[in-house]
Amino acid sequence: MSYYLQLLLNGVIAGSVYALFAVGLTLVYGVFRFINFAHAELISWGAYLTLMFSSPPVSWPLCLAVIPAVLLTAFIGFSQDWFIYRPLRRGSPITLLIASIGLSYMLRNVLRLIWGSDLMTFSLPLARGFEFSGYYVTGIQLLMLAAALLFLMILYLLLTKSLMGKSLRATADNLELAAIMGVSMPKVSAVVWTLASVFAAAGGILLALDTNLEPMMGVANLIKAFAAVLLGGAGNVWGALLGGLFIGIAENLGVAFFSPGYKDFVSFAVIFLLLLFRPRGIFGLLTGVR
Amino acid sequence: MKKSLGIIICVFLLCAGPLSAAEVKVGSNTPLSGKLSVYGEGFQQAMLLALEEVNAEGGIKGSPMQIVFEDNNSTAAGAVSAIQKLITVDKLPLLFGPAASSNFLAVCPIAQQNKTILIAAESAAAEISKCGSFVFRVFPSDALQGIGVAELTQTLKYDQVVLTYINNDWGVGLAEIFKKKFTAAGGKILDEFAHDEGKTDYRSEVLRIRKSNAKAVVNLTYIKEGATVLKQAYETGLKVQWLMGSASKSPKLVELAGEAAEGVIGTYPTFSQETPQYKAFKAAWEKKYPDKKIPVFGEYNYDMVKLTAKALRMAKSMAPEDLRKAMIEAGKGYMGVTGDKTFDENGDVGAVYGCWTVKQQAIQDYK
Amino acid sequence: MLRIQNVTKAFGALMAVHGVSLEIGDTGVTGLVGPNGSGKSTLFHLITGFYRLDQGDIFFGPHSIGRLPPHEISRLGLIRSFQHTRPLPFMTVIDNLIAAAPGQTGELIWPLFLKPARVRREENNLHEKARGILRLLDLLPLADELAGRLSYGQQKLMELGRILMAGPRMILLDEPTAGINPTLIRRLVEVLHRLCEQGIQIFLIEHNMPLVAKLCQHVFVMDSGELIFSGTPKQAREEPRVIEAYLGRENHAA
Amino acid sequence: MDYLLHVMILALIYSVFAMSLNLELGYAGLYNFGHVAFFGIGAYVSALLSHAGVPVSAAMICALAAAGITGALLAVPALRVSGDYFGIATLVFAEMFRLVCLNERWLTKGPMGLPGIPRPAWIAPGVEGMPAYLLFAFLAAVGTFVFIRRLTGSPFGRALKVIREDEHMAQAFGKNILLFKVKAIVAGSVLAGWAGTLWAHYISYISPADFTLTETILVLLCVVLGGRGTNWGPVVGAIAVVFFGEAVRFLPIPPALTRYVAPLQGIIYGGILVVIMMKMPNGMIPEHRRKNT
Repeated sequence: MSYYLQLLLNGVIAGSVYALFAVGLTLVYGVFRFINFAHAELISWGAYLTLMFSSPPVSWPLCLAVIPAVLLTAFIGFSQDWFIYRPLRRGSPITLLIASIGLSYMLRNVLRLIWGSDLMTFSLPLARGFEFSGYYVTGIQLLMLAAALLFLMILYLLLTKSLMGKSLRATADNLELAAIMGVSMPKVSAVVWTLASVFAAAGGILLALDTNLEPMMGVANLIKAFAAVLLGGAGNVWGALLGGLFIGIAENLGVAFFSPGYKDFVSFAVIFLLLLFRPRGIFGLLTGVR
Repeated sequence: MKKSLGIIICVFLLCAGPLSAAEVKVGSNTPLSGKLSVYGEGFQQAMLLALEEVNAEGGIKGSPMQIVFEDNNSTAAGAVSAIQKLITVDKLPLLFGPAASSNFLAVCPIAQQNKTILIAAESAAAEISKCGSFVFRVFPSDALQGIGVAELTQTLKYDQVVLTYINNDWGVGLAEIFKKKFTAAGGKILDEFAHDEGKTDYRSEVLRIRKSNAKAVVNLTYIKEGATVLKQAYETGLKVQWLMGSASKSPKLVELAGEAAEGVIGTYPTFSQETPQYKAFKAAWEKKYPDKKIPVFGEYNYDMVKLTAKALRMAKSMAPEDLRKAMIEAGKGYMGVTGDKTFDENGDVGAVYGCWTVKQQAIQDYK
Repeated sequence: MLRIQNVTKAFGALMAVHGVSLEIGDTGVTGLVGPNGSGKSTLFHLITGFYRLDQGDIFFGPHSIGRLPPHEISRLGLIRSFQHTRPLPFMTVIDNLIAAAPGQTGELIWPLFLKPARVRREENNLHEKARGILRLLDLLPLADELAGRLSYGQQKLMELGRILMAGPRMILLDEPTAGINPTLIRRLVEVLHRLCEQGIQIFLIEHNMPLVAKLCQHVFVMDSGELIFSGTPKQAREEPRVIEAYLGRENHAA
Repeated sequence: MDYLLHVMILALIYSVFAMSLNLELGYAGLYNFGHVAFFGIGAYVSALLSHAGVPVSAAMICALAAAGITGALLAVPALRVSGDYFGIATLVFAEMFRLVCLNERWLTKGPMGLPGIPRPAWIAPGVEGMPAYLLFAFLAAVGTFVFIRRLTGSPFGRALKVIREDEHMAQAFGKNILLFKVKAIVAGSVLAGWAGTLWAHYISYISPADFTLTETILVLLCVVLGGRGTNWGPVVGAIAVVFFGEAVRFLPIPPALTRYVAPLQGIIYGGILVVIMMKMPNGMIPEHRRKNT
């Protein structure tokens, strides 16, 4: 029994990282209705920039290095929108998708140009996990879980309590209508991109702390993050969290029953089935004919 | 529009055209992008180091040697495109092959049919031996290593192990040979599973190892995956003897896994680090790339280029048959950084299998 | 011809249509009126299968259509329009019409390759038929224009043409005259009369009361999801409940 | 010029692949992000059967059938969801297919892949066979083009476009949209399988690594770049993508910078994609440039 509980615990923690990636995606998807492939690159850039500020010649302590790294990532996210997505917004979502793929290529290769393709690490001292009556959790894992919860909590409050959050949700409901109602689009998109970048960077930094850095680190997690978005219902922040957790738990529990070579298969199969039986996501609503 | 088109065409002609007779060119089909690029960069640096030395020694019969690098995207299709380009556009008679065995297997019939020499510095699959007379490799076949790991496991008196391997051509190929040899000798495999390439979270796999209560785990994997597994096993306090293969023998593993890598034992096609060749190589490397550790298989790539240069100097002409003979001739008794490079009838080299271990955060020979 | 029996549809707590029963014979043009939000369009969606019934049943001729998907209902000859125009803007007007024709052999993959002559013949016939309809609608000069370039009124007419291409026995029109100019309304009325003469039944939602009075032999009035009146337009104008439904709503709004 | 032949064969195979995706994406408006699965099924079935001793031509036909049947089996449940959800369902399906190929080693040899896939009997193996294979691929591409043009220029294609533009309208006019979409997917899958067999017998080696999301993105690119919803679009797009992908090899990068070659190529590749999408959002051959305008 404890075996399964430990698997569950692993799943929850893995899922909370997917959720951090998914939240940014779901905001962008909710408001602009396209899949931002370059979101993966915000994840890696967040991690690499932190590495840059925490290693020579800057050599700031990690908690300080995070600040400029996240700011710069937000700047990248914001310029993505300003220079590329905004001019394309009137086009079809597929055009935006391809443009974001191109952008993803560019950003990833700039990263490789600067830091190379080799693995990097923050070289933190190695720590044994904490043991709670037979269950193991590491500090960083706890940090990941806490960060995911904290960030989502803040986001939730921001979305429901502030005026900005309300206009953001209005935009997610209906872009044109929101524009007519006097929601300032530049403002909304600035907020969306800032939030998306901050979440991506935070997720990337945590992931890098837990394991290591490489240029593909973002892309490797993108499909699952996006599946979490759809599972939760587009634009739904709590949905993204639950979707992420769901995928994390499914794939880790799957290890008990299948070959770990099928680890991804389990999570994909769950996504597939869930899509068929809850076609609009866990929280999605069906819309009627107009 | 027309003007810019003209410029583009000119540019293409310029860079495709200048086959200046003054240079001796060979090609390299290297994974510079895609999932193997983590390794490809190191291979390339080792090759460039060797190249620099060759040219410092006067090049090939007075002309400088040059390597034309083609990226293969780490895919079979990319490797095929790259080799077609190297053979027919650059018209190079001698090529260094792609890294992964699967990619190598995709291109070797093309080289064989074009009578182009193809040399592998790190592709280990046993099947490569069957590729043909124009295919050589300076790296020993997996068949030898699988047996090596099984023997190591038995000498250490572990007759019950968990076997896990990276789910790619290298891991699966090696695992199968290991399993055959190990079970034939009476060993028992408690649990066997593949783990995915490129994941960041292997905690559940580690848990499965823990559940089997094995004392030893044979983990045939790459650096990144290996480091992550070791680290995450360490975090949960799992105490087992890790037995690993050659692909994870890298200072990078120790750098990434830290203390968790302590005590790992692995096999690898060995070569003495006491030879003058190795010491010279190490010194040269540290001089050229002061802040870079020697990459995995870097020594083989270095040897490959040096040996090729020797063969080119010996060759009567650049005709395929002459080059092939020169390769065999150059290999005979050639002592490189990685030992004896005498080719057998399959174009394979033999190997001495040694063991490595991690002690005090450094990779050492295990005795 | 169309018989609706005790049809009910709810969206959550909102009763959009509640226990509506009505019957339309071969009476020509029938109107469906009622204040906004009274459930008229929902009833149309229910009849044509776009919404699923909660309760009750609908019969078209001898067929029970209450549980059929929209395309099967359409194939029985019950064709509808939508409240807003829905042209296929990147197709020409004539293609818009031809696409609406039912039972085209060329829409099946095998005959497309095995019986090309038949497909070609059918296409030619459809082309002729479409031109005929466009002539009737006075749209023939615009046949090769992209549908997106037509005015709103012309698009409405084209949509009527599209419905005619489908070979209807009964037409459901959702506010056919909304937003078009009087000249085009006159043309539309003309066409509707012609269709009645050909024996095609018309059932329409309309807010323009004088037009309803002029056009319809019979009207049904709905309010808050329920049918409150059935009779001639003249009777409807005198019926207190109908007046109350309209005025009450207006007072409330004011 | 074997290299040129090789690039041309690749371009032709990709045109077939792109045309098949265009049938779904361009004409039926179905965002199939798992199209590579059918390419893979075609390749694997054809390769496995010909390894088992079935004549290559028969193996190819079986492969097409297998791709078509799988397409139908996927389409019926996956069409319950629409738009991006359909996209993600198909994407996930393709990954599941790849993982099965990777893990069922008794059948597919897993990551080791299947080497030595034979060519049709009348084409010589290896380099000598390249002109003949080029001809074969050319005929295959022309055949596919003619087939698709007939399909899309017909009432069937017209109905697909109606469905793409307005599903409710199509239903109101008696079109069984589910059936039409299933047919489009089956036809698209068969043709993708066709491209897959052409690929497998040409490259002569396949492994699960050939059928990843990257491949789907590449073919998506061919379609969108060329112009979705047009007959020539995917062909032009495929040729452009393949030739461009090869052309970056010839960029004049000084030897001193060889370490930077791959990232630089990647940056240029990505940059050009972005620029093209910004300047020509509907592709090189936009669909809605009709007569009388």
